[in-house]
Amino acid sequence: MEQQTEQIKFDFDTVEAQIVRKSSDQFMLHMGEFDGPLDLLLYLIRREEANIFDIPVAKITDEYLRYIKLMKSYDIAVAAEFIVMAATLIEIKSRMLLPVEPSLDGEEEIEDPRQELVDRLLEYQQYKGAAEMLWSRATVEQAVFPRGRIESDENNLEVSATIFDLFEKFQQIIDRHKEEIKMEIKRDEMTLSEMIADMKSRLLKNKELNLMEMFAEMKSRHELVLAFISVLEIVKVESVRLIQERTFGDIILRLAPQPA
Amino acid sequence: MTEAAAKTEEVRRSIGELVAVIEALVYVSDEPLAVRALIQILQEDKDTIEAALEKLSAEYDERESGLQLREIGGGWQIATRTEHHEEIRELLKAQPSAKLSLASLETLSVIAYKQPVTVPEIMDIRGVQSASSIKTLLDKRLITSKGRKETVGRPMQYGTSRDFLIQFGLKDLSELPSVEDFEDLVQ
Amino acid sequence: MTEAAAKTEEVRRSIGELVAVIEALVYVSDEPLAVRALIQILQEDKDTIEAALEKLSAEYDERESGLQLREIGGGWQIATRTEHHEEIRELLKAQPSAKLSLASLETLSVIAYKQPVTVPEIMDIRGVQSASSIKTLLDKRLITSKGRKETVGRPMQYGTSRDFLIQFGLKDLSELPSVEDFEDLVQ
Repeated sequence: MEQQTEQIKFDFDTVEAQIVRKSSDQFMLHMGEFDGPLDLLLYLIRREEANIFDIPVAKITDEYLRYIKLMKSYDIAVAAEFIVMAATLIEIKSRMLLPVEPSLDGEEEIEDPRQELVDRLLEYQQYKGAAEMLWSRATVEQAVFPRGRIESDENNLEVSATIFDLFEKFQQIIDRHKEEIKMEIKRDEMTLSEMIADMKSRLLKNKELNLMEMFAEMKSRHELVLAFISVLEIVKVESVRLIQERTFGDIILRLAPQPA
Repeated sequence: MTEAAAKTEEVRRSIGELVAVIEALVYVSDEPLAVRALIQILQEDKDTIEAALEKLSAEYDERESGLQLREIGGGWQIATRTEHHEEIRELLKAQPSAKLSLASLETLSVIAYKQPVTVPEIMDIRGVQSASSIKTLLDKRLITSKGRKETVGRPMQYGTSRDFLIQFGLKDLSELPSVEDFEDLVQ
Repeated sequence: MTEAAAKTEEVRRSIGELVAVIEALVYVSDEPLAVRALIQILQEDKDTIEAALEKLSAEYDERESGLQLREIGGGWQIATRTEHHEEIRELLKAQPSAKLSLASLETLSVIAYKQPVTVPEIMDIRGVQSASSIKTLLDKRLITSKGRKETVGRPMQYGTSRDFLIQFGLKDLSELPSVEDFEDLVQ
């Protein structure tokens, strides 16, 4: 996941801005770690040392728009959410300029045009804080390790995938083959025993089989179904293990180590 | 305990024996072992089992073992202590696993505190599209679906999983600090 | 070793610390851990490591732990003691109950999405005999019979049970994830 980074300093006050070169023609702008318009707003408010309950809307709006312009000047697609927030800010700014109409009975409290935004910022800020807490907990947990494999783990052929995983997996394979099936021509089809024999010999040779890759090789729906059945058959009778390192990850069929 | 008292007991396990067999069972289990499972296998009552677990855990601490017995994700587990992570990584040739991005962590914190919560609700709080974070969190099994919300379109609701508790070192959700505590941290 | 020689060394681990880190390393290792590997990681000499292993092993014995540290196949490993094998067998028998084999999971998904469905119909979809999976699923009470189908031979129909809903955290069957739920996330 090594990203080639090219740091380019911006004259945007103290924002740590950098351009990350993802590939030769794909650039991404990182400015601080702004995760969205609320995040950027919080940053600007803090930089202005403004009180969140009394946001200087005019100033913050200008700064916010300056940031968007900067992104655009570098031909960086500005996410829709940033634009929506810009519109909101401009609207609040203009409402702040309107003279406050005196209320007739003096009872009704006139809501500050900033109130809704402030509430959102405050709520968002809490979750941002909670995210930092989770980050530090995860850091500590990463230094704690569970026990290594022991024998009793090995004789357990069962997998703890959910139906969702399997459904999804099979769906993927079928989807991938839809196109090929359209062009399918009649040809000598393999039998189940041929398929099992073929798979076994490949398994013996390579010690393991990536099922996703193998399914992808299948030329027809018929072969695909045969391959799927063969896997289930092999799992049932041979000492092999099905390994899936992550949910939705590839499933690997691996020869179990022979008892000495 | 007098000899007579000891004799009235059936071939019950002594507390020492109980601690030993619990240690063996927690060790063998490949997931945090629930007290419920221990009660069922050992046919002892909950208080006795819990007392034995506390005793065992204290023993690990007292002798400054390289291991610890801890409660996590609704069960008990033996795990290494943080102090030795460098040596362990060297042995396992393991890199620290990729951290979640800040965006995913934010999404996760919203889900953890607001569960069950739908995708649009998460988007409202974060102010950004969170679909790809949610996909990442599902892939890592940190979140799981929690039924549908009885509203227009019956959207899927999400909540945290047992793996979430385990990966973040939590006994249960009540161990999460209150979200209000974070109010002024970021200011 | 002379005092002078000892002093030239950097801040070395105490014997207690060494025992602790060795315990952690043996614990996380998938295979019996060779002394050679310990020497390499800990940068201690063979005698020191072996003395620490002996000490750790003696400690396990002395406190009558449910576990033991033993030398096997050219390496050291932590293992349970034979005394507790009966309880352990029971745990291992009970534990995988939440887990299903790949074949059973597949059968279960067919039943969940196609219910009520007969054995021949499941076989048609899966292309493989499913009798043993169906038995497993019945044993685990994840599925239940839903009467007979009024067709030749009046085959038994199956559907998912209440336990299925509970185990997969669903209120009712309409909460089963559909392809559409996923599409939103992948985009």
